[in-house]
Amino acid sequence: MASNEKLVEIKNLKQYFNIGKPNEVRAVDDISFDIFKGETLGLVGESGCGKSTTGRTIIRLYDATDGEVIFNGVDVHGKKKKQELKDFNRKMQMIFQDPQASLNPRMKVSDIIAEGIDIHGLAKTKEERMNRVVELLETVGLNKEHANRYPHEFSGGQRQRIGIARALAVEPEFIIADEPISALDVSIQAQVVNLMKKLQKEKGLTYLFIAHDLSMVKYISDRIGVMYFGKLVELAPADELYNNPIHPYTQSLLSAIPLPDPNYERNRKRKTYNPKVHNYSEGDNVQFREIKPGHFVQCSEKEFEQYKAQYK
Amino acid sequence: MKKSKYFLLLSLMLVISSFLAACGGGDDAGKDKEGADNTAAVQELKMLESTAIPSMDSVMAQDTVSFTTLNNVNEGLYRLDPNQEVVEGVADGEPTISEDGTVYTFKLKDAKWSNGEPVTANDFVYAWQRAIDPENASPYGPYMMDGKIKGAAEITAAAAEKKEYDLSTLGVKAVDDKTLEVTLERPIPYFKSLMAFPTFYPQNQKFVEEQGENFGLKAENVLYNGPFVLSEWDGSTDEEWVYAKNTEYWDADTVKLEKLTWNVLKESQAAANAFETGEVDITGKLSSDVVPQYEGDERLLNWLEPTIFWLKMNQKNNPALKNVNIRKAIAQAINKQDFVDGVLANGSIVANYAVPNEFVKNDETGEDFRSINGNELLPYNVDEAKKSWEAGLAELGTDSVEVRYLGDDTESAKKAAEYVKNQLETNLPGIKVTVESVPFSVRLDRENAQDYDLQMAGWGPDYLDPMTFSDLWLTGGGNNKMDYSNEKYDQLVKDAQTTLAQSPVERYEALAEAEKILLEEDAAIAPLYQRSSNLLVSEKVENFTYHLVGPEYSFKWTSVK
Amino acid sequence: MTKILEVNDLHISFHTFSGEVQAIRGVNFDLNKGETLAIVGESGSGKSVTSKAIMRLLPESNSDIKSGEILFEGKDLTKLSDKAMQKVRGKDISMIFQDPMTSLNPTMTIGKQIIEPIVKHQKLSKAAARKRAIEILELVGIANPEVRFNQYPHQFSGGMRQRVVIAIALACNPKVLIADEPTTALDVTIQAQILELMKDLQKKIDTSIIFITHDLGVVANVADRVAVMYGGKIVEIGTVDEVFYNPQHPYTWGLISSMPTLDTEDEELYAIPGTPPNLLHPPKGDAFAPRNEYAMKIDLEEQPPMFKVSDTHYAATWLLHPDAPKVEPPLAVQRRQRQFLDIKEGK
Amino acid sequence: MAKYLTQRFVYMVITLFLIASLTFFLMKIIPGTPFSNASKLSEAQLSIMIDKYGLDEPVPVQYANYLLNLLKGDLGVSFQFNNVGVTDIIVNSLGPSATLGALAILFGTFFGIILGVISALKQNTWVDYSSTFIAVLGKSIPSFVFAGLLQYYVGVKLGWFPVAFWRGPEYMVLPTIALAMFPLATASRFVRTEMIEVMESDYITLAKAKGASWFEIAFKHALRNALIPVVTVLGPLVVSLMTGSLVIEKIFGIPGIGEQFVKSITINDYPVIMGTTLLFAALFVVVILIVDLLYGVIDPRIRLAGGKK
Amino acid sequence: MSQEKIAKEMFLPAEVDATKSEEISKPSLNYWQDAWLRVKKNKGAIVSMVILVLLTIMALVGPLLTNYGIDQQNIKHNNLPPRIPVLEKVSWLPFDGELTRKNGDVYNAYEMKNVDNYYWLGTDSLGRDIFTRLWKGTQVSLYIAFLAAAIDMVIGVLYGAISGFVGGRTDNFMQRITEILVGIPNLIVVILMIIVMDPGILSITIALTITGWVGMARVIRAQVLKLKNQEYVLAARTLGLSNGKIISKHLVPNLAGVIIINTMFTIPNAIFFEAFLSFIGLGLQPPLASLGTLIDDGFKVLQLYPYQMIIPAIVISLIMICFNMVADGLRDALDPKMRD
Repeated sequence: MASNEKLVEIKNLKQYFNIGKPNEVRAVDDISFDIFKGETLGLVGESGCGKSTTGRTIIRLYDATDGEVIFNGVDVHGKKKKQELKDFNRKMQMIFQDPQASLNPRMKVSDIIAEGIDIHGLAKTKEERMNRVVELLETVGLNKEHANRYPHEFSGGQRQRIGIARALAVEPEFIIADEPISALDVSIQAQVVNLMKKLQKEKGLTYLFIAHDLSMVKYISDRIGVMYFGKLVELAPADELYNNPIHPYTQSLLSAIPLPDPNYERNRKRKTYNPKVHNYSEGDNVQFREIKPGHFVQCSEKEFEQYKAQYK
Repeated sequence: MKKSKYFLLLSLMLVISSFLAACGGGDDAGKDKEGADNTAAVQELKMLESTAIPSMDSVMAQDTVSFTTLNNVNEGLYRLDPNQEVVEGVADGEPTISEDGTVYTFKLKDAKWSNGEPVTANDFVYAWQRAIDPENASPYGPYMMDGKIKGAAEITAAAAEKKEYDLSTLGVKAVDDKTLEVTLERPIPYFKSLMAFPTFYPQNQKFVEEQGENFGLKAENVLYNGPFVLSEWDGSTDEEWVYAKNTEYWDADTVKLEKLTWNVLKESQAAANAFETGEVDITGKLSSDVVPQYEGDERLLNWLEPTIFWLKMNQKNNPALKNVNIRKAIAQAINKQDFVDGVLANGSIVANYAVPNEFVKNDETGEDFRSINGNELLPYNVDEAKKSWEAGLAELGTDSVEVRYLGDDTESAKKAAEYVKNQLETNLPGIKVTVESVPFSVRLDRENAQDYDLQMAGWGPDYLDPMTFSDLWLTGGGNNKMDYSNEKYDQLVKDAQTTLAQSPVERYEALAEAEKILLEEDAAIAPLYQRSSNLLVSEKVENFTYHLVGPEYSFKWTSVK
Repeated sequence: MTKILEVNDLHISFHTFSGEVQAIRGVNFDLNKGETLAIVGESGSGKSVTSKAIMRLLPESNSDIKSGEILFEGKDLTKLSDKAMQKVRGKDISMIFQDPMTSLNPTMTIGKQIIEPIVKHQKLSKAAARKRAIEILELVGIANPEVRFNQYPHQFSGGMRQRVVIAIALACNPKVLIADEPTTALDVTIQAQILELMKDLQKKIDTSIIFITHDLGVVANVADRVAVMYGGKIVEIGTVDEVFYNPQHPYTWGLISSMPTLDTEDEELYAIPGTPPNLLHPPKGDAFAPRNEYAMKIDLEEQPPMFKVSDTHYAATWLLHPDAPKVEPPLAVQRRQRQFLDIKEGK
Repeated sequence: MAKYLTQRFVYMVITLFLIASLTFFLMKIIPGTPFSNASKLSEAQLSIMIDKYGLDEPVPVQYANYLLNLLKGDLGVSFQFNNVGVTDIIVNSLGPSATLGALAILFGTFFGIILGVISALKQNTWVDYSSTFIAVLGKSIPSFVFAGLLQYYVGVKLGWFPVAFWRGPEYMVLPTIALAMFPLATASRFVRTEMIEVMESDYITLAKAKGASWFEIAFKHALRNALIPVVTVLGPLVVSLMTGSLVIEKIFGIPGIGEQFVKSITINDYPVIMGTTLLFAALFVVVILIVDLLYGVIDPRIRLAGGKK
Repeated sequence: MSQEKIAKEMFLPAEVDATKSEEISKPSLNYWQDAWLRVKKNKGAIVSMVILVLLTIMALVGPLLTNYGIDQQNIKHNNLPPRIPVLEKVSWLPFDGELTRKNGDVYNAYEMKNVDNYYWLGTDSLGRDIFTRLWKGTQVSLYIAFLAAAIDMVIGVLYGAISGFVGGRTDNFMQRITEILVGIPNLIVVILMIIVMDPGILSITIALTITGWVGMARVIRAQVLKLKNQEYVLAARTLGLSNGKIISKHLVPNLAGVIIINTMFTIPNAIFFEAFLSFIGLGLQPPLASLGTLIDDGFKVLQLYPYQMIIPAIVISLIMICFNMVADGLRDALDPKMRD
């Protein structure tokens, strides 16, 4: 399970779009966190908060506006040689949200899965390649009959598993899962989540699990980060976050989740969040601060003292 | 938000209302709908033309529509009558001609302009000087005058070299208000008929100068001295114009027709349709596609035009065409009879000659020019053609000849091209014809550059004399453009122009001899057919008058039954 | 309790490229006045089709109500003329759709869209309708309703739009409101607001709600009764406590235990294996049988009838047949059943 | 809005400048002479005429003069008509063409929209099939064939309408129908496709759920939304009308600009060709601008975006 | 209740293999096979396709079926109406060699001209066999159309793909160019180009394509913009696929449908435009024929010899209708929105 070895360090990452134009968007605005080897870090927040952008910037689908992503001690961004990039691509992979859109409709499942194998030359013969594909299919609970089919013949859950197989094909160390289950039916979500957990155990994978479904995130994650408008407002171990949410936004978010428990629901009280509550002024040094060991909150110095007192 | 919405609506409204305004403009034209089925007594007719009137300035006019209109609303010294005879116009009686035939003196009638001013000799001098004045760059002035009226060619040449020139050197002067004296370069037997041509019409100096830039632009910017006036004409883009009887005309009693409405309709089939529905009483000239529909129909009026179509064979580029046998072979290999009967089928006739049939008669004998040489010069004869072909090929030392065929891109010209190509390739083994159909202006351009081998071209006369055809083929002549040169030919034509000018019989014989040389000896051109004109004329129209040269129609004598 | 809506033995098919899809295969339920009935199920289970069938909004060209009746206040909606049905829609029964981004006409002002049903059904004058519309906008929590009235949908955020859709649906105080996944496209915090709003309004205008969703958390929050659909049929129906704490159908077990609660720890989630049935060729027996680890031979042969568990609780599984062996439900369900007993005792 | 319009205007000017230049140089490449009687003119006379029209100047000088005159709004003088300004020719012949074009686009789009709506609402019934048939026919039969048939059968045989000329409303009927067939067909196909798509959208379902009648749904809710994409083809449609009107004007003897254009091409009347080209281009860019603005009228979302700019 | 009759053994646990429900019963179909199945359901498109194939075959072999050459003239046999052996006996078919005069008289043109030959579709004013020329004309028209469509396709796809894929400033610049190009009425450019170039098939084709590709470029650009942000393209990029490979493996195959549909609509437009050019006199060089020139020729004698226009008009309309129907059918079949 989770170790103390840092696999990924994100330092002051910024991702702005339309820089300098009136419609400039600060999708990711100066966030820093670490991901430890073998852990699952959950990233939650409402749509548009920048959690997906964070994921995509880490894997270099976007060129970061500023900041560093250090993977295994090497900065991923900045100028890179082709081979370096290729190696990096092998070690870091992504699972996408939309099982419909994430598979090329014109390609056979075997070719989709083997794409990474081909790019990185992981199979020497055709036979080896096919064996590898079948192996991967079986890993995700499908079988070799499925290899010659096209994506549209599959259900959503099956497609998502194909997507996972594709990511696994290059034997990555780190997988960014960008809302991998939010487009799936409830009964299918569990299949995918179980599969991911199983794979993590077997292969020692590290996950960045991006989602807006908080109960599932809590279940799968070791630690959870909460994002709000491009900023990371709180980061803590999963239980700690749920039991002692500190940032008012986190509190509001947690209080809004309905759970499949009528009794709980009858008694749930929703908290609202208004950013004005902070009442930050110009000179306030709003920073990500560690309130308790492993529990970080975005706050000003004043708040920091206050929170610390409150959650002793 | 709201404001911009209304702004948009407003701009849309503007666009639409401008359309509607234009629509209203269109309505104006619909004033005269009565008359279509009125009784025959009403002296009104409707006729079609293929284009609008480009110019109502007789000096600047250069096309048949302009000439026709000028002919009906204005008048020169003489005009042509329904029998194509020259009859009096503004001139009072016959001119006095000097011994050597170079000085003509005309007496003028008491004719009036439509503004009431008299037509004077000075009006002629003014108009003719305007026509030759290089400032105006009149297209027809120098063409009609150079080499004919004394001093004309010198003025043009001086201007081209950017030298000084003096308009008063032109051989025309007003002896008094009613006497006009014209001095010619040399005797011209057909000079009187030339005076019916609109370029030689008078113009009222005061009026022209008053109007300045606007002269001839609209109905009100023109003065009339002819049988009609233009009562409605909105300028060169107006596709509907109306003649009304000119009560000031000296011979107004002869004129029956009160009103003639013209419309532009280019498509022949549409014209026939409009004729069928009674929207027009006379169509314009119909294309040959429509004519067969009216085979045997009394309303179809058909006459032979003095326009010949021939293949010009350019001797400049293609060595094969320098060979007379090859030229003969080409000229004789085309079955013209089949072409005029089958393809044209509009009354056009086979032409085995270079001067048209039913064109000019000898003033003395009254015989048609064609009666001298007949219609058998260089006729269709496959056997002869093949013989000449073999001989020609042998002389050239080859067994195949490639020629480029240049023609217009009109439908009928294309059809002729296809036919000629097929005939030549069928009858002359080893010939390959490449057809190049180009727009008219391009064809002229390439003719000038002599950039062709065979060229389908037609020639229509501007005055009633065989010379308008014969002088085409003089060595270095302006219209030769195919490097044809024969001293004998040149000499015969020169003689006809000079020494024989006053002896009609010998003159015609010389020209006929020249024609024989051109065709039988040299096969310089391959004549194909003489064109026929066809138009539909309602039964109620009486004395519809057409002409063979210059203006196409006269309505002075026309009436409604 | 009065029944306001009754659906009896509804069968609906779609005609597609590939053949006849039996989307609804005999659905029975009723709706009481003032209650909220939640219909849960995964996509393709037929929950949306059922709701659209009630409104008669299925595309005429390729859908076919094969049999069954939909009784609203005693009259069969399936037999109404188009005209008569138009009078029911919007006035007696109205509907909220899943995606607030697409369910408003982009080229019409918000105001016009709200006024439309008011003018149509309540025969109010334009001015009166406008007043009413502004009232409703205020009611659904839209600030500045006077200004908002003249704005277009694209000037509203997702949550605001859904409020507008609710305003349109409630404009004529309908007796039944069908909410088809009204919060699925919204973020959790907005979802919470909308759910509160709906519950609040339901109290105010005393309407009955059919709430269609696949989110069990939402169901637990809003429903009085719950119907679970699978493969075009209702497989279990009961009060919210009965279905959540004492589920009887193996599919319901699967659904409930496949969702982690906040105290689900490291144990593996219960996952229903396989994929949902293809209703182009529905299985002969119980549609769930191929994925059911408790399946019995009869499941493959014959469709189970509704077995009564309590007066309010029915489930369509052969496991409830007296001859069926007793089986152990998944752990999570067992935990819930213990909770159920506590609740009962607590009562 | 103002900024947007300015930007559009700059583009329009650039486009027109490019077209003007392109036409100018093309005219210089085109073989042939503008003097229709060139074969009769002596060389001395020809040189006088060339001098008069400034055709002997070096091409760059001619180009500069041309642009300079263009700036002054002077399009030059026609070769075919004596002393007649191109502007006058255009002004005089634009009326009938514009009227005919406007009528055809109104008639065509109006009936096209109706046809499209009906066939979308009655999808896959005989109504749909027959309107599809009409549309395909309208798109497939060349306008000149259609015009010829109309003229002969409706004009001559039936005698319902005048067969030619441009004198009043009854004269506009046949050419309008002939010209409107293509826009009608195009519009109806587009409206049909869009309507079918719009009719499946959520807000139409919501409108149904509100109890709106099919008529209200079709015309109050769906049509406007279906028209948004249709507006994009309006620009090309206007062009097709310009294309079509050349032929229609020729067949029906309408004194329009299309006929003028073709004629000036065949006789190399450079100033008229260039003037007309510029006019067509100007009309075209203006039409495109109008279409874009119409877009805003129909679709409030775009209006906002345009306003922001 | 029936449950009483149920045998006890029915309640024994059944052997259920849940993975079985993951099996896919349908035969495996790739995109094209699937599209083909859809097209097959569209009777209009299939019939149109068959007609188009037949027309294409006829365009190739038709001119060889008769004894007459394309340019073989026999003026004595000109303007003969259609006459076909056997069918001429069927009185209601127009293949009996009879013509109607303007006054309503019916006469047999073959008897009148003493012709024994059979001209299946009659002859034109130069006595050429229309059947032969019709198919030659179809051949030429199709050739022009296909060539124009092919050039459009190549330029349009390249331009659109580069513009969309590279994006940024390049895209902006290229878009400005197309905007200006769109601002030029293509009719004018086409006419001017035809005047400037030597007339002939090639110049007509080039003139047709000179602005025609813009439409294709716009569609392709829009598609590329959409596709390049599709998750499967992103996935390929995270796997380290090069841009070139992304284009060839992921973009091009997914653009194929759009390209085909667009091309299918370009072809009839090109045929139409060629016919239009013929009509205003900017068509091919004689004696070459296209459907446009044939119609134009026939139009002139419509009232006298209606068959001379009607026959090519039917063929051109048929081609147009069929291409439109096939294009419509393909659009429905290839459009992923239509998937059920």
